[in-house]
Formats: sequence, structure tokens, C-alpha cells
Amino acid sequence: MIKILLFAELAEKAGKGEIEMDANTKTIYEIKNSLLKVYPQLTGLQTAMPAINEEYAEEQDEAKSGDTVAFIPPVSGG
Amino acid sequence: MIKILLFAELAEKAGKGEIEMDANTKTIYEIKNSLLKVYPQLTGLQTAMPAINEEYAEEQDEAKSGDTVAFIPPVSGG
Amino acid sequence: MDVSINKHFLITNEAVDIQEVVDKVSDRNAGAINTFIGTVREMTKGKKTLYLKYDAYIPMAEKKLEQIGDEILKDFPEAKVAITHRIGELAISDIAVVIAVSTPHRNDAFTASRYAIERIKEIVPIWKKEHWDDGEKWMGDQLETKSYPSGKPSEEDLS
Amino acid sequence: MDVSINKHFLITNEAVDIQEVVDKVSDRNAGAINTFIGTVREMTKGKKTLYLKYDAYIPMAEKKLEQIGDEILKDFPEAKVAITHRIGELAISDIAVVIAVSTPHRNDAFTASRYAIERIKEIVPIWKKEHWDDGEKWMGDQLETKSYPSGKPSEEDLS
Repeated sequence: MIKILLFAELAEKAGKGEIEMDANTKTIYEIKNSLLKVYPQLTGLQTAMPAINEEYAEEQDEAKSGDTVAFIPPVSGG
Repeated sequence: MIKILLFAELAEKAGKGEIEMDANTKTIYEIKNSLLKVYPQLTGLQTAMPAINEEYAEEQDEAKSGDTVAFIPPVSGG
Repeated sequence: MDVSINKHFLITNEAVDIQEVVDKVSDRNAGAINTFIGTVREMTKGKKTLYLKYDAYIPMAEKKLEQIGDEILKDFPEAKVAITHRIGELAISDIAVVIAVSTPHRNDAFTASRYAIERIKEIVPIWKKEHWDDGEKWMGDQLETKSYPSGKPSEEDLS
Repeated sequence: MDVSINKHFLITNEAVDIQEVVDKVSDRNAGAINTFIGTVREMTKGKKTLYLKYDAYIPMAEKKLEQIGDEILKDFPEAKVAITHRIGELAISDIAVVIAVSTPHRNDAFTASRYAIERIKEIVPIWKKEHWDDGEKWMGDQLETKSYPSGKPSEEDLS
């Protein structure tokens, strides 16, 4: 099970901030595509920065069961 | 009467911060020379910046009776 | 006692106390402390903000703030850095972020403080939602000095 | 009530409260406040300071601080500026000066705050006396970025 976190606009559009994905190993790219099948409204995933276990990651990086994957929309703190 | 103000090292060397000079009109240059006759230890007057009535002034500027002339050693605030 | 008060890199729901952040960087060998305080501005490009809401991915945001501190220490080994960012609902003039950097000499404090706020706007997962009288919107990248056409920090920014 | 609390450009014998100076520049249209805090550093070039004494030509110093504020307003008409400088005896880590500048956008707050501290070291009649364990000395020009061989500000600096 991979835990997916969504924030800001992504969380609002999905109607939730946390999704559990039943998978042992998946690349960020695969996770995005799986999410878009269930939540086609999450077009913002394309400009979000992925993170695995609180570190920025790349499309081809793999998340394993037990990992937390977050999709970080363009940030606007400060 | 022109009021002369000295600060920091100048005040310490003169042993006072305020001197009254009996004069109607004097240039800064003349005031400096008068002071140096009485207080030859005030060599710092040469690198001090003069001010008349709280505004920086030049050597040739004139102070009148009632004015306050200050000699401002190199500043070190902040 | 709330242990969070001692964290140099903190995301909080509470009002931010400037002095408290400054105290964290106080140092006998600091001659200069620069603080940058980000506040909620009412008017932006003619549009009136009623209030803001900030959200954050809290553990990662604190980790990224700490990373910014580490980056500053690489350039200025004698610096001390503390950053507190508030989240939740903020009113006009409320403090969103306080950055404090102490260094022996003032030039470095300015440079490092400036660096910190730019980096916050690049890599720290915090989001601002503007509420106007005619609507609301999660804001994207708010950098004033640089733009990411892709909406993503560059490789270098993530190093 | 002490009226001095409301003066934006103040020389004081009392400890300086950072929040109090920041409050003077608070503004609904400020998005950024930069504060520069000058503190008493213990070690300078291997020499240990025990304490400092600051002296000032108070009325002229406040006038010159105000002039610095006016100079900033020429470049940044929306800025608000407040500066408090303490005089008298200061211990290590004590605050000597607090500069606060608020502006709508952060770049200007940094630029103006930086400008203010440089100008203080150029034109404001305040003097620092260092007390070490082996002596004491009235310090001259403490500029880190510029030097006046003559010990005097230039014509331009006085404009």
C-alpha cells in the first residue's frame, strides 16, 4: 500500500487529501496515471512536483509499499 | 556668543562637551583655529565634520552669535 | 511547555512572535541580525484581499526550511538561522513568515535572509489561498524575481 | 505616557524593543517588513569587547535618521521607515539599533533597510566607545563597505 498525499487545489479537486493505493512498487509516472483514471479532474498533477517520503522525486522514481508519495502544486509560501 | 559642542574623543580631550565662544560672526575655519590655540590637544578637529545648528557645514561657512557649532568626529553608530 | 517553541524551523497555527524567532539566533558573536517578516497585504494589483488561508505539508515543509538553513551555513558557517511560517487563516497585516539570521557582520545577514525568502518561495511546500470579495484561489508560484514556466523548481534548486 | 514611543526616528537610553519599532511601520499594504538589528558583538578581529558605550548628538542624530527616512521615501514612496538607536552603556548581545522598513514588495524592503544602515554609518552623529580588558577607544568610521580617507562623508552623502 502506497499512501498518496494531495494538497491545496489538488486536495480540493479530489475532495480528499489522502488516498491509499494498493500497490507494491510503482513509479511516480504510473501513480499519476492511475490517479488520473479515477480523478480526471486532477489536471494539476502535471505541474505538481512529486515527493517520496518528504523528498522531491522524479517521474521515473519508484515508490514502494509503505512509502508516502506527495504531489506538491507550485508553492506560494512566504 | 557662539555655542560650540564637542563629542566623543574631542569632548574627552577637551575635558568638556560645551564651550562658549564670545563672537558675533566667525567661519568654521576661524572657530577651529581659535579652539586649537586654547586646546592644542584637539588635533581631531581636523578630521571632524563641522555642523551649524544641526546641519553639516563647510570650513568657509559662517556661524553667527546664537548659533550652535558642533564638531562631529567620524561617526560609528549602527 | 510547548517544545515547538525551541524549533528553529517551524510551521505553526499560532500567531508568530518576532522576538521569539530573533531570540533563537541570538549569539555573543553576532553583530547583525536581519529579519524578514512577510505580512498579509490588502491590495495586490488593484484586487482587495479579505483574508488568506495557508496550508502546508507540515513535516516536509519543516524539513525544507531546515535545508535552507543548512544551505546558508555552507556559505556562512558562523550564521544562525531560524524560520517560522504560520498556516491557517490569516487576516490583513498578520505575519505569515518570520526569518531571522544572525551573523558576525551585517552584509552576510542581509544576503542570507534574502536567500532564505527566495528559497521558501521555491522549495517549501506551503500554499496560499487568496480570498477576495468576488472569489478565492489557491495561488501558484509567487516568485517576484524569477519564473518557472513549468511550475517546478529546477534540478539545481532541488540539490 | 512617554511620547518618544511614537517617534519614528529615535535616540534612546532605554533597551530597544524590536516589536515596538516594527509596529511603527505596520501597514495594510505592506507585504514585507525588513528589520536590521545591530547587536554588540563580543569578538572583533580577535579582540574581546567587554562592553560598549554609545554617545550621540541627540537632536542632530534624530534629524539625520529622519533624513535617511526621507531619502528612502524618494525611492520607495510606499515605504514606511522607523529607526531607533540606543545610546549609553551596552553589554554583549544588547541591541544598539533597530531599523524597520515596510514596503508592498519584499525587494524594496531589503534594499531600503540595507541603505539605512549604510547611511547611519555615514551621516548620523553617534559614536561608539569600545571597552576591552586592556583599554578603551572611541571608534572611528565603522563602514564595512566603503572608506572615507578624510573621515568625512562626501558632498553627495550630505545632499
